[in-house]
Amino acid sequence: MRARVLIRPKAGILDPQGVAVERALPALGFAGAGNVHVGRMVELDVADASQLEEMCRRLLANPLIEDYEIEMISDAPAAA
Amino acid sequence: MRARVLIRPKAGILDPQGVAVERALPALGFAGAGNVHVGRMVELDVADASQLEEMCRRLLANPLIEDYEIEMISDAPAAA
Amino acid sequence: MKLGVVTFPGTCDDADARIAAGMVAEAVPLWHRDADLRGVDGIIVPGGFSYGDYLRAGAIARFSPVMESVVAFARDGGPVLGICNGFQILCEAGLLPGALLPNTGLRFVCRQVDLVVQTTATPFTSTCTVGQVLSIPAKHTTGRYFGEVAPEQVVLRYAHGHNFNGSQDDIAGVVNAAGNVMGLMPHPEHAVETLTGGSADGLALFEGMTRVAVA
Amino acid sequence: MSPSPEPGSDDTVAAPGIERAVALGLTRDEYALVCDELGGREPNEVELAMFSLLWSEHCAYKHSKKLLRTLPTEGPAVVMGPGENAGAVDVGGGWAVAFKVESHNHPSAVEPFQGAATGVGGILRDIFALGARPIAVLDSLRFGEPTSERSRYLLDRAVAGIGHYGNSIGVPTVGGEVVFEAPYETNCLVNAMALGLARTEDMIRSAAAGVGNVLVLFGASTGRDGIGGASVLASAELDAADESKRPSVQVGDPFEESKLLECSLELLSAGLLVALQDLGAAGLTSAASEMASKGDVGLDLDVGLVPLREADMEPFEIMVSESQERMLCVCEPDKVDAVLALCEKWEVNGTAIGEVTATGRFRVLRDGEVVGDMPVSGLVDDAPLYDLAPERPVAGGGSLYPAPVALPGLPDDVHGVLVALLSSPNLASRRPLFEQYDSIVQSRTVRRPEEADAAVLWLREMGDGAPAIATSIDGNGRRVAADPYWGTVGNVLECAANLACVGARPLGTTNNLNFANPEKPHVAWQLTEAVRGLGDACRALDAPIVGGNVSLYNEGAAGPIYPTPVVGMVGVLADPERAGRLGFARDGDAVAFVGW
Ligand SMILES: Nc1ncnc2c1ncn2[C@@H]1O[C@H](COP(=O)(O)OP(=O)(O)O)[C@@H](O)[C@H]1O
Repeated sequence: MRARVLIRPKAGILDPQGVAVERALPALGFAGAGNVHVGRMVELDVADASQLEEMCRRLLANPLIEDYEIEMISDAPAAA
Repeated sequence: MRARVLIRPKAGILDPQGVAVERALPALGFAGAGNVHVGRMVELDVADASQLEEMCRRLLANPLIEDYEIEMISDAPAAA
Repeated sequence: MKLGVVTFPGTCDDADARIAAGMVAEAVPLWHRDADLRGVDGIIVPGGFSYGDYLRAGAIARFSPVMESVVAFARDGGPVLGICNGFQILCEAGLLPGALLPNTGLRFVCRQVDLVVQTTATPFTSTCTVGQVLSIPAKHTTGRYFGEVAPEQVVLRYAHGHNFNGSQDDIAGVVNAAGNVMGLMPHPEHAVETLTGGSADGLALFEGMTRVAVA
Repeated sequence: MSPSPEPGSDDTVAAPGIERAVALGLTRDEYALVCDELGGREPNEVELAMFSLLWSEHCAYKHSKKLLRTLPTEGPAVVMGPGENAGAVDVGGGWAVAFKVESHNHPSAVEPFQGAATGVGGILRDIFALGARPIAVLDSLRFGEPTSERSRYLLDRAVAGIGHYGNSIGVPTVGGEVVFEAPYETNCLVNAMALGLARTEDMIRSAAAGVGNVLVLFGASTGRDGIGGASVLASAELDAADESKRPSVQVGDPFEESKLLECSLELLSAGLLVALQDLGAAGLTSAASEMASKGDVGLDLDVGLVPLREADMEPFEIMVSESQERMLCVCEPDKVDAVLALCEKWEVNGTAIGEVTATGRFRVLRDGEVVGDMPVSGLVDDAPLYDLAPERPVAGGGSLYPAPVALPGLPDDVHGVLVALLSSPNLASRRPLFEQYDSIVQSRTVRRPEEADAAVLWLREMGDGAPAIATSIDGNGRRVAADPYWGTVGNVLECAANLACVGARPLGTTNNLNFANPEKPHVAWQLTEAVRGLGDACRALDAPIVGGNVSLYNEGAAGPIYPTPVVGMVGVLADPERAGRLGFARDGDAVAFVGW
């Protein structure tokens, strides 16, 4: 099974990467973009999807500063 | 409209972060995880979704070493 | 008196920490795969880029065998000092409150900074005076302190104008509630001799550490 | 997948042929010479890939070797001269400092962050391949005018890349220079220099020796990085989808390199190695054949044993891959287990991939089957060398370069002029750049950036009374363009003066010759004159050249770069406490002006 974990900075914590992107866009001629946040994405094959929650809590995210969201992408292992 | 851009290392490009996570998981007692890749995620409100493609090419991703994928999350602007 | 200095793959300020520790005690190298603490009286978790800082600074290192022993040692009241990456690891391991976030400028910065001592009620600062200014270099990309921490747990703050990373309330270093585990982003081990350090102000923290360690 | 050809036999898959050879950069005459080396037959894919790389300008120095032979390379302090992975000078007490500068201009123009980062990674491997622990990095950078958005982007990302690699691996970046001038707009220069410290008796060379000894590859796995050029070989099956599978950008992993560094030094101190070599440009091809050539031996190397990042790689791809963070060593057969155990300790892959033979031939196998068979001497030593056809540009023939940007509207009061100068891009403070570099790790930096004209590093490993070394890197393309001989002499003198300002006497010099297309007569003249100036100045200073690098064909859409020799020097000072510094130290001190 292939899973995707999306990890975002918690609301209320300054996200300087998001700010930097938001500032850069108008300079490149893209108007109207806002509320930009930059996070991480981890994609992986797992044998046991029930472990994902704990993997996130213990390793992939730091719950103090980050929220995470788990998505299953496929039930069959993905190709390399 | 709120969009999400998923950015990953191109196939064949070294992904040292993915390798590091893959090596760490068994030590934490998570067996059976593999093919781990770490990428970035950018979420943003846009006024004109047709600009996303170019935003990715010019700013959000580095097309030489990264692939990107655009998902629309909602048609209404998301809350902060 | 033995001070252990932990080395993970990717640690790079371990030799420097051993030099500093060696000025006040016997420095003992500790290897990440080895749970044996070799009878040390205090532990330094040094700076660098353990596991390349991949995923999140300190996230992977904290699961090593040596860290299990360090956590037990700290819970038993042994003095532990985490510097830079070591601070990040101690936070990830739950020994210290809070977390370190990317600098607001998003860049690595290497700069001599002034730190103001907030309390001398910790072993580490027991040889200092409140309000004393220490000139110590800092160098990191992920040093913006964020967390819920009691005021008396804040040991060091950046002097006015020296908080380049955007840390909450200018916090540069904190201790745990018990007072025996301290973490700071700047590098006291790079301020122990005037020839290479610009100042020797950092030595005080190592000296302080040996005082409890004796007890 | 095509069956592996048996070289020389009649049922080989058709040789790629001369057109592919030309696409790979060989001339038709060179192709004929390659066929001669192979006893009259045409090279197969693997052989053509290997010859075209080793006979390239980059590996064979076809246009510069004859000039480089004129440089002074000997002196009492020289421990290792040009030809090894880096040069080295004696700093007393049985210790040596190894150093070298190298360019990563093209990769940095394509992808500045990774290009600059892997440039640092590559020069560091050159240093620890000698058994020296890297102690410092310096960088010399050139971009177009900062009014150009592209130049600012390149600067920003290149500096970030250098910092990323050096900071992560724990080697201080202690000095450098940044220059902005129009001729570098489409062809930036990113040169990196590294220094290392070793006990002289522990230094190791790269010559493979001992028939039956084992070749061990260790470090990162091998992927398709940097195969870009050679991919024309596979063009039979090359469609757009495959093309994207052959990224030409190499991605650096300083974490892997820090393990590789510690592992290499421990392998050497345990006395397990006969020879050690890093993998740089041209990957396994160049590392293995140079080790064989220096040791006057042959090699059998099985690409089927090489750990791959992507399973379906062709033998030629494995041989030319430029994947970073890999080393190749030779050890005796009964030491292989100990070598692999140390690799395991440092969490790096280690794999025996071949052995030293007495045949004088480089045989490439895949799973035991021969897929390439070439004479080592032909690969390494027989590349044709070319004479330059230098011609001094005629006076009054017009400038070869765009006119330099003048400082606009200088005010007429001294204060105003000073402010205008200090805020001009080529003079303004470099602090925002060098603050992105860790300049103090390893606790040896006695003079950091901005504290003196040269960086000063204390060699504390040498024990009581340990001396310090001073190091500096300098270039001045515009002056060399104006007068290649005197410009280069001035360049060397500036570097030496920087050392003198901290109280150090030069011991040795390294250099990187960044020039445009040497087949053009005026460029050939610039190169010839610059090398003459470099040699004369180094002779006069008793600071022989112990190593260096040549980067030719630096021309962009906007024309050629300025001829830019970059000079790096290392000197010694007995008492680090007495190192000079910049800046007026005390009220009332006298100020003197020395020189002409
Ligand atoms: N690219 C760079 N990398 C590291 N240090 C640099 C770089 N550029 C400049 N520096 C440092 O900044 C300081 C000032 O640089 P510069 O203005 O070029 O002075 P100088 O004329 O003495 O070379 C020096 O210490 C120099 O080593």
